[in-house]
Amino acid sequence: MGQRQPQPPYDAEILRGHGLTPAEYARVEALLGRAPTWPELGVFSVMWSEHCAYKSSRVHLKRLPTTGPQVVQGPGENAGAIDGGDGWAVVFKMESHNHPSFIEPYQGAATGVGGILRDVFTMGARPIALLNALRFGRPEHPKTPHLVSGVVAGIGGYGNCIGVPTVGGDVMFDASYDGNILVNAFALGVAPKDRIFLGVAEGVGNPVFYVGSKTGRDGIHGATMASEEFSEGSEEKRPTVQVGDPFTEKLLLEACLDVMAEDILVGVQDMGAAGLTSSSCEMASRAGSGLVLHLDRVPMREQGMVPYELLLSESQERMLMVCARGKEARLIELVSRWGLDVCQVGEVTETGRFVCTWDGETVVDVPVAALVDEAPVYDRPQSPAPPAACVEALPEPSSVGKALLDLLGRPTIASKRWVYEQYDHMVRTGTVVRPGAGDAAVVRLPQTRRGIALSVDCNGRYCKLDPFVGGALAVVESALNVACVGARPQAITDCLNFASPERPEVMWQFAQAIDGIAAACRALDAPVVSGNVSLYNETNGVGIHPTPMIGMVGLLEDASTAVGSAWPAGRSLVLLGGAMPAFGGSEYLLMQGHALAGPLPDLDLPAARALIDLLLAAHGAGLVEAAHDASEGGLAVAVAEGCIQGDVGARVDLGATALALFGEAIGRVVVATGDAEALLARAQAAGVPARRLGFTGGDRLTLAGTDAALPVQALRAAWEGAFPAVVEG
Amino acid sequence: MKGKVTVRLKAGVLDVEGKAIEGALAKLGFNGVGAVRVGKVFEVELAETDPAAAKAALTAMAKGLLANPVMETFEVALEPG
Amino acid sequence: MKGKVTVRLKAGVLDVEGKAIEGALAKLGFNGVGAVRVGKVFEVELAETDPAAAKAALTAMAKGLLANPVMETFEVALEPG
Amino acid sequence: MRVAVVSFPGSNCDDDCVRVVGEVLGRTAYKVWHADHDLQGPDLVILPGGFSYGDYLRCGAISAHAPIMADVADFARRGGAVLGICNGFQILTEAGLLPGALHRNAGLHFICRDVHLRVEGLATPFTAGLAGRVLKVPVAHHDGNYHADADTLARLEGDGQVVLRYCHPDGVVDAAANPNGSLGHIAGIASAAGNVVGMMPHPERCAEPLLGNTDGLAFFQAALQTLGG
Ligand SMILES: Nc1ncnc2c1ncn2[C@@H]1O[C@H](COP(=O)(O)OP(=O)(O)O)[C@@H](O)[C@H]1O
Ligand SMILES: [Mg+2]
Repeated sequence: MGQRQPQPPYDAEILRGHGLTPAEYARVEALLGRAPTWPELGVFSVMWSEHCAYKSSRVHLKRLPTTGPQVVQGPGENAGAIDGGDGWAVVFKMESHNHPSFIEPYQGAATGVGGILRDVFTMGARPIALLNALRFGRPEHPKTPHLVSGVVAGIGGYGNCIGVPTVGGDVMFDASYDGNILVNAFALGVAPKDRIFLGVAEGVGNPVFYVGSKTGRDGIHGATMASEEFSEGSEEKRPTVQVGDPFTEKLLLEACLDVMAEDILVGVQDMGAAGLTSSSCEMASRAGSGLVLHLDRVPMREQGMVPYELLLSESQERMLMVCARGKEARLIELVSRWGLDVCQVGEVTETGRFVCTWDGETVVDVPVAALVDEAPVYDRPQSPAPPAACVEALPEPSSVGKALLDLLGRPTIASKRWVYEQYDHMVRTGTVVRPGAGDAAVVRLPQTRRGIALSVDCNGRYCKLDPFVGGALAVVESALNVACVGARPQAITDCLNFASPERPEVMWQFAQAIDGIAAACRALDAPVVSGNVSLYNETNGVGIHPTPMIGMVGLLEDASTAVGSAWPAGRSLVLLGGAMPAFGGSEYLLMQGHALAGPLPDLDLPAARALIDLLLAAHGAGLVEAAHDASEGGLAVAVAEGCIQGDVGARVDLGATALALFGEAIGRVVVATGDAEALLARAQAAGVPARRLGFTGGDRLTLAGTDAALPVQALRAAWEGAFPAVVEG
Repeated sequence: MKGKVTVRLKAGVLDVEGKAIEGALAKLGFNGVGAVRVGKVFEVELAETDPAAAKAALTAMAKGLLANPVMETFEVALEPG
Repeated sequence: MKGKVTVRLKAGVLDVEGKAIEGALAKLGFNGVGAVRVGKVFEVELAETDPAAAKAALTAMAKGLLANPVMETFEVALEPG
Repeated sequence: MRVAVVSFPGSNCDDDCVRVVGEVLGRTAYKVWHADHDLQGPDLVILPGGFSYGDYLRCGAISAHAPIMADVADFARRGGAVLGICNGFQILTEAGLLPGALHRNAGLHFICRDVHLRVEGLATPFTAGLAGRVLKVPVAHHDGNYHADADTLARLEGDGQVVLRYCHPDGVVDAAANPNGSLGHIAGIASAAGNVVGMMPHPERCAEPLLGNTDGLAFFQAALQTLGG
């Protein structure tokens, strides 16, 4: 091959560089009966990485509920799918791009969006909505403004250009993310239910095609990088950054959908992390087949590339397609119309082996099963984290009005307008509830009257205090958000962001969070259809709060009935749900300068279920004109946000203590209604605690029993001003 | 004094814009055009009159703001005159 | 042969990016920075070997595509070597 | 009315325009491929929004050279009605079918939000009968900052070619209502003859009750009236 490359035996340094332990490497040799070639070592390294093999998480993920009548495609494929009605499948998934975004915020976030979109259109679905969940360090951390601007610009840059609306998301700030930000991107698409495409390499002799951008040296070892914790040096190491090209992805999207409209493909998979290697191995594994790739045929961007690089490159905007024999010419014709590279790089074989050749010489010859089924699985040791300290009481604020304004100005609570106005959230003319307008976004299901509601949520502080309760509350909150707009929660995708699984405490958090999520999903009949795990989110031994992000999807029969969270004037405000607020993990606690402490808000899953059912029944009866769940900042903040959005005042009695006003609980919704009596009667019949809070009207928010009588304008100034101040100083 | 900072993408980094321009030039009938790479020039007016100090300032600006060290390289120069 | 087309905003056109950079440089503590103007450089590989013809081709590319005469001026040069 | 909507590589709003004309207004709308030379006898040509060629180089610069643009120019020269929306407006200026240029927003960010527009100037196929109206329409762009040299600007103003300006809900035009810093708070202009119009805001995004706003329909209805049902 003309290029010098390392030969076996490989030294410890090389193996470490490939993320393989001595025991794992011994297993590779045992499976092969020989030492791996250099490209084979690369292939094992990525296929056995945490990112591809889920080696620390797999034993736990099994405990998540994944079935239900609504599920069309559960976990295991490129994305999950549920039945959207009227012959449609709704396809969605969420994925992390945390480490790349910390190194290069614009490109890291952009390629995160590109990757999750490919997961969705690989299934034959046209993407119609994007969400993003972001976690940054302290607002005053010197890196935060740069990271926020770069990530937001990158998400917008990609989604806007490809023409998929970014309709919602979530942003929180916490010191635990100072050295490890989280960038989780969610994409949702729709496909005819009977035309979903899977990543299978079936049919011996079928040609394998490479479609899309040329391969360069981008992000080589990205997948192993994503599985390693940061150390002091890694900012300097700076691996070649993957650059996103949304324009090419738009062409790829249209070309794929053109191809998928005809009977040409047997299977298809995007080249995501670990590129050509993982896409081909996973497709062969699912079909129980083998695959031969002629690497010298891969379209290359740079000169002098070698098999190792071609196999590991993470160049973006590429797809691998298995074509039905006889349809090759049509495939080439359809793709070429979009000006993209398309070429046959291999065939499906019956050998069960992954074989790569280079100028006729075999450079990789490995059983697919060794790469996929034999990948290590660890049930890593766990040890419970010590229980968090609890605050007995916090001082009452000297002025409730001032405390409320201060809370509204906390970047985690403040308006995210600065973010979502940089995202095109209206392209495709399907956005019924825009970001900032409701508790969940609503987009229409094309060609029907139906609507799809979406929300992403997770409070890492709650998860840090108790990962079981925190995980369950994330599911409950996302379900409540979806129910607030009037949609029935259907299913979730998750993105499980944790620190190093090699620390028993983290592993315990992970296992607990899974159990909490599973319990909530069961209680709410919302199974998990897809997801992603991101481990090793820690720097120099300091980990992030456990952050199992939940993306909930719900459905409305009639999208035009969706309601927002802006209070109309002259209505009653009614509180539904009796969850008991607490100071633990609350924004109020931290605002007092207190360290993170318990006790956590209540978790009562049957009560959450009853609340959701009540909300939907009341919505169906026309009793809900606007609804907003109380989350960060508590009840007073929830009422104030509805006032700001509706540009109307209110006079309410929320109680006069800091706990009643600012304590947090997940499981409380404020509803604006024209018929409070009827709503209260329904609540009583359903066994859901409810009470009248007051009325909307005028131009100030008055909290009975306190000094707070604040002009809505003042509330707005505090709430709208905080986020730009973080980023723009 | 007037200085100039030229910022270019590092060699291995995909130049998406350059690629699109290559395609457009070919379609417009320009033959024999190979790779196109796009960079930026920042022309900065400086109060500084000492050339060495001016160059040092430009380098600091490039490192601190104008270039992204993860993906880009830069070059500083002083304008004659 | 390698050519270079440098494109700049015309003098009267407000350079919004340049203005933002001025502000950012000041915030970073760079004193004595006057106006900042941002331009683009296109580095083009050419099969052409005759310098005059290469310059003519670059000029045609600039006029036809790379620069917008409403807002921009351009300059062409050949890279030494 | 037959409406041709041109699809360039990277056009994102072509389907949205087809939908308004076809499904909301019940007229004929069809897409035309940038590389073809056939407009198929339209009464109206729309250059839609999006990121043709990724907005690389300059927005609209590469598309302005697409084969179909020769046909669009021809159609316009013969008096045909042409509407460029957002990226379509950028393409029209790059192709020289409208004067001036659109550059980076003064705030340097992409901006997606509702704005208000005051309709004025000469009667174009898209604004006839709307003069004096204030309409709420969303913008979604990174480069909507209109620029022209002083002479061109004076001519545009003098001849009534400025047809849309950013304003407050009450119609007052000032810098606070201008989302992108464009000269004269210009949101849309027309050719001297009035048949070619470019606008940054997206009327096709607010033409259905489900989307909470139908102000954008006014432009399409004006076209229906002027171009004969
Ligand atoms: N990263 C983001 N991208 C897009 N929209 C966002 C993002 N973060 C927040 N939003 C939107 O801002 C609004 C308020 O968000 P948030 O403060 O999380 O609401 P709540 O606390 O009521 O759940 C929602 O509509 C949400 O979708
Ligand atoms: Mg929230």
